Amino acid sequence: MVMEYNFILAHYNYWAVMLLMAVGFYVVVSRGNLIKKIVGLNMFQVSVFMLYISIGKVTDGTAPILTGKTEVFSNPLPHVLILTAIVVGVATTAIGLALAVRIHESYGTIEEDEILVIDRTLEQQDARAQ
Amino acid sequence: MIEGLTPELALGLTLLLPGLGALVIGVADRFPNIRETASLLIATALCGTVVWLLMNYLAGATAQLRVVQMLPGLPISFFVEPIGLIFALVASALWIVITVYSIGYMRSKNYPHQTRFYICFALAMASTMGIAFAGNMITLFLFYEMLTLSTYPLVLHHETDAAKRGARIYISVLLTTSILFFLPAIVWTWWIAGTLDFTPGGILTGKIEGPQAAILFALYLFGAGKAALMPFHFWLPAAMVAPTPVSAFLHAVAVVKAGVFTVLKVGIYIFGVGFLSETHASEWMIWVAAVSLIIASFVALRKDELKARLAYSTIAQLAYVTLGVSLASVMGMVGGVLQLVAHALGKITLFMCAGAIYVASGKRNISEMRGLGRLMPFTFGAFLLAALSIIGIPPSGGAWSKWFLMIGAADSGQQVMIGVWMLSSVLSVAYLIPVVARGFFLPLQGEKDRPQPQGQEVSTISQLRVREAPLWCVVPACITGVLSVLIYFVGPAIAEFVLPVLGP
Amino acid sequence: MRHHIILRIAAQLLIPPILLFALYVQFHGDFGPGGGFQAGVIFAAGLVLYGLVYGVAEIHRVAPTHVAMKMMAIGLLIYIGVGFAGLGLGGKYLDYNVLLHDPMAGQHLGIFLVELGVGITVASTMLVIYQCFSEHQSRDLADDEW
Amino acid sequence: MMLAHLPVLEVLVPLAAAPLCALLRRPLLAWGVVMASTTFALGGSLVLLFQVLSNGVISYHIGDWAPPWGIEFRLDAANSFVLVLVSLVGTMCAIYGRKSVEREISPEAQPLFCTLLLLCFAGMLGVTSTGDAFNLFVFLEISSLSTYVLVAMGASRDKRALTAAFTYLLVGTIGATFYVIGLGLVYALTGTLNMADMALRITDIGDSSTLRVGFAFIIIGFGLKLAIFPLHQWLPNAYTYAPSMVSAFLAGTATKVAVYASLRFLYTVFSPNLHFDAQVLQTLFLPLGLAAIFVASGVAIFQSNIKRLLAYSSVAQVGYILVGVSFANITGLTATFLHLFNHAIMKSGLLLAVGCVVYRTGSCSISTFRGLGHRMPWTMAAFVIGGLSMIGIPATVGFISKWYLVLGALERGWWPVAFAMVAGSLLALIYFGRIVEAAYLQPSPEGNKVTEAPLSMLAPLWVLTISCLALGINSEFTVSSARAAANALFFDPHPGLSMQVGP
Repeated sequence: MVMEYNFILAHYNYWAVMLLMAVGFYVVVSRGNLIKKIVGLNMFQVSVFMLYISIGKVTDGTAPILTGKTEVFSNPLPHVLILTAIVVGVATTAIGLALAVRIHESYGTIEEDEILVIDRTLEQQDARAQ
Repeated sequence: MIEGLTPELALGLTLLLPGLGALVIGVADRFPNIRETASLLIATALCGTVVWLLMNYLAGATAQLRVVQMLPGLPISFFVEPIGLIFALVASALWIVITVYSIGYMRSKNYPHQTRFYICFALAMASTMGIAFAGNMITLFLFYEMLTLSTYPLVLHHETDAAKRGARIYISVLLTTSILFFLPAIVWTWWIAGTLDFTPGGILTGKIEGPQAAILFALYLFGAGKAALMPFHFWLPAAMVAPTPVSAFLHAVAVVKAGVFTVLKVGIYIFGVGFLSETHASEWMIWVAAVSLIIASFVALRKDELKARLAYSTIAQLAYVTLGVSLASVMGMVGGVLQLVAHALGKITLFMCAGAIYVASGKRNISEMRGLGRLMPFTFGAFLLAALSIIGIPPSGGAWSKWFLMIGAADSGQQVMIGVWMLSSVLSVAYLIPVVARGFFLPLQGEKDRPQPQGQEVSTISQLRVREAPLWCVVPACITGVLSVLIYFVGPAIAEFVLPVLGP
Repeated sequence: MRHHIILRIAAQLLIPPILLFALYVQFHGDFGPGGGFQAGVIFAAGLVLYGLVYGVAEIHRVAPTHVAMKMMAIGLLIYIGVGFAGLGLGGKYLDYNVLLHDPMAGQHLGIFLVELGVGITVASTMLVIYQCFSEHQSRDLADDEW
Repeated sequence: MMLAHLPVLEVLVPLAAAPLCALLRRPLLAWGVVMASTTFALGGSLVLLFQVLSNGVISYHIGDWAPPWGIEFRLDAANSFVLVLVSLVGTMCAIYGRKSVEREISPEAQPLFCTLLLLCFAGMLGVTSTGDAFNLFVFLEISSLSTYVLVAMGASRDKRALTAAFTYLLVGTIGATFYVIGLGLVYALTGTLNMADMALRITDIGDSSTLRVGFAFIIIGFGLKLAIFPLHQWLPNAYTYAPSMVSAFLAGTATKVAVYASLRFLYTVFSPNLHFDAQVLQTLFLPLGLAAIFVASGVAIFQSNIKRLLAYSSVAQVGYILVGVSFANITGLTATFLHLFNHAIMKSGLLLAVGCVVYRTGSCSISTFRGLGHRMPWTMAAFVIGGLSMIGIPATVGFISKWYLVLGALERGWWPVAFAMVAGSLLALIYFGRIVEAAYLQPSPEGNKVTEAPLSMLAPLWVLTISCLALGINSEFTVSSARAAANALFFDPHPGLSMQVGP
């Protein structure tokens, strides 16, 4: 029992990541508002950033600069990777928001169910044009 | 011999000439006379080339041609062998006849899109030549599909709703069977045998056995949907919407013959007669073919439209070939080859006659053809000759094929089949002869039905304005009609010719 | 925003240090934490703050979108150009050692230029994103809506 | 000098050309840059392929940092083949694009369109050439992000492009993020990002639950990107409403690159020797592939928008590719690579033909195809050939693919699968039959003055169509390259570290 408790505690970063990931994913799937979807997507992505950053941390580790005093180094690579991933995330968010704005302009709404109704009427118009 | 013409070159020419023809016809779109002269010239040249190849072959010079590697280890290749030569000869000779006939028919009917018609005809002929001289299964398959595609516009020619429906059935059945059964069969063969070259004695010996061989054989037979084995026969009646020259061409020369030719090739060069009879791989197909044969004959009996009746007759007659191959005996195969020749001549005549009757009188149904024979004696005479050949009464071409098939059946111990043939012969008498009999012996339609105006003697004949069909239509029919009888005298020679490749 | 004197003054005080800090992060990047990405974002944040406080029209005047878009491309071209320079001087792509006669100096120059390119691109991209979105606003917000 | 740096120039020239386009004002100049750089990429990829086929693996170390620390561009037969595919389709679409895009996008936006196109193109080339797993993610996102915008640019014709792009963005980002999660787990376990190095360490580690979870995330991530059957919902709309030229470009390349990437992971990083890897192939890819073939083809039959029809057909074709992968034998893998290539040629050709119709008529519903057989004979002839190829008629590339797929199924003894595949291709007969009948048999509407598409659009269309025929009649080049690609993945999971084994 104690073992399991320790196991759970020792992996707290993974639990946090999983929780965030699940929440973010759930928001993307369940919310009809496009902006909320993007927020969810961001949470989802951030959870992954956390995963990388947390596994890059080494207890008592320092920055990998050779000074001759320390022997334990944290791995800088995950942080660098995540820097790139953050940039990608920002770009994604920007495009997503831009699309949401354009959708709002042409559909007059950013609620998914209302957009679907409009799309369906458009499809029926197409079918009638045949 | 012609200077500079090697057998290889001639072999290439047989494939290129029709293609060239299509090109010339396309260019001469605006000039019907040039277009049709070109068609005729190309057809004649093609037939000449095939005859030249035949003479060379008889003199001992074979030819082989490898073009490109379609798949690694599987080139597109051609070679000259007896059965292919016979098929090519029949097809190219009949192409001349059918071209002459088409010119008469199409002009008298004044159909649109005649250029497209002749182009597709030439392309179909090129595909037929490719099938005839294919050196391996993949080449045959390639041209088999080309034939399907190039004849699709022909079936569709009228572009009416009925034509669309017919063409749709035509192409979907042929493509479906070929892709669903034929292609897997070929891949399977390639996988187990490592080759697809047509080899006398077959390539499968020792590579496959038992029920698997039977399944593979069935895949080939059903896959060659052009052979119209039941239950994949219904494209044939559906394709009847095409103009008569097309029907004649499809049913007698190119398409169905390509189907049964494929079946023959599979039986002889892929499985091999010996292998087939050892494994009994083809035994159950005998029954499929026999059932197909009998049912088709009965259906033919019930059809009133002449072309539909002929179509079902074709299904029955093609089943003869399938049956002959399935018997897995040398004589059965010989019978199949002879049937291919005899039926081609006979059926083309019957169709041309049907077309001639339609051109002259506008009648399609047999019940309306009473007495027409007396007005169109040549047409009905040719019809009678061809009918005799189809039925198999000596001395006509069909007699030999039936004879060899029966010997084949006896050889492989399938005496029941002899009974089947007798039954089917009786049936074919029943569905073919009444047409002629009505034509010659019953009074003209209208002689009795029409209330005669009192005190006036009006000739119903002049009323109907029925005369013999145009010369362009009748002469080809008469020629092939006579040929279908004369073929009787070369039957044994053909048998001699093909025997060497059938194995011991 | 004209009446929000506190905000305006605070912004006036804040913006120059923000921009300066961005430059520090940019050019100190190869010695300490920092680099083009961070510097670019900080620099853009300063400009965005300016735009927020002084209005959309003003930020367009100070940093026109079309210029910013050019800068995006130019920054990227600097980055790729450094890589090609390495190629041209006989090294591999993005090989800084060959940029100058001394490999150490080459490394410095290479990373400096690359980070500069990144910084320019990131800053101008963030700015363009802000400008594009703010353009879509139909009216300026009234004071009491803040 | 040039030749030694070709692996990286291949990606960098389009990548450098992209910002250059953004600086240009004139659409014509921008298109010139696009054409020049794609053509360069095509030539370069061919050179690379021949180099790889004759000399073996090429490895390029960026910044002269040796792998596994530095980023490595590693070209073996598998990815250089995919490079040829992507750059061929890209070049043809670029040549075609100038006229086509002129109609659909305003002149001011065209240089930016070119920028995005080149970014997308370079991203795909990068995904294909890189040997570094994280670099792959970056390139994947470069191409995906630009793809979302390219799709959204169809909004000038139809606003549904916006929602299509949005859905695509959500799905694509989730897919990419899944990949990053999986990669993070594998990285945590192996401590390396170089794929070849990763493969070695995974072999040492053997089975572990972290590895399994990472594997699952990676495969599902790519599954979203390549529109594996139940995850394909984003694809039809994205292809339908994107500008014609973008549809053609994406159909030929986007899913293909994702398939390549997942193959790289299935075979190189995780080798099928791992128990769970082989299991995925059979229990996941096979049924999903077959389901895709039948469901997507079935849906395609009922579409009246031709672009949407072709999009569903693409989903079905991905099904074929997955079935080929699931055979897990060398023939199946050869078939997969062949079909990647062949499908790219024919589907891009078909969509380019549809693009010609859209250019002239402004619509791509089946009713606008009425009578086009006589009005746009060249376009429709190319369309018919493409359709025949999709059905699998011999003398087209579709037949070659089908041949190897059936052969692969037979080698596994999977009879029903072989039949299911050929039966599935018959569904294509139905939906292409409908279009062909409309084009050739129905009269064109009254007063229809549609004429043939301009030459600059017909030329690339016919290049693809003729290669569809030529490579169908003589398949030596494609089959030998595909076989080399399959060998590279199948027998040589750790290229450069083990001896080359071949049949």
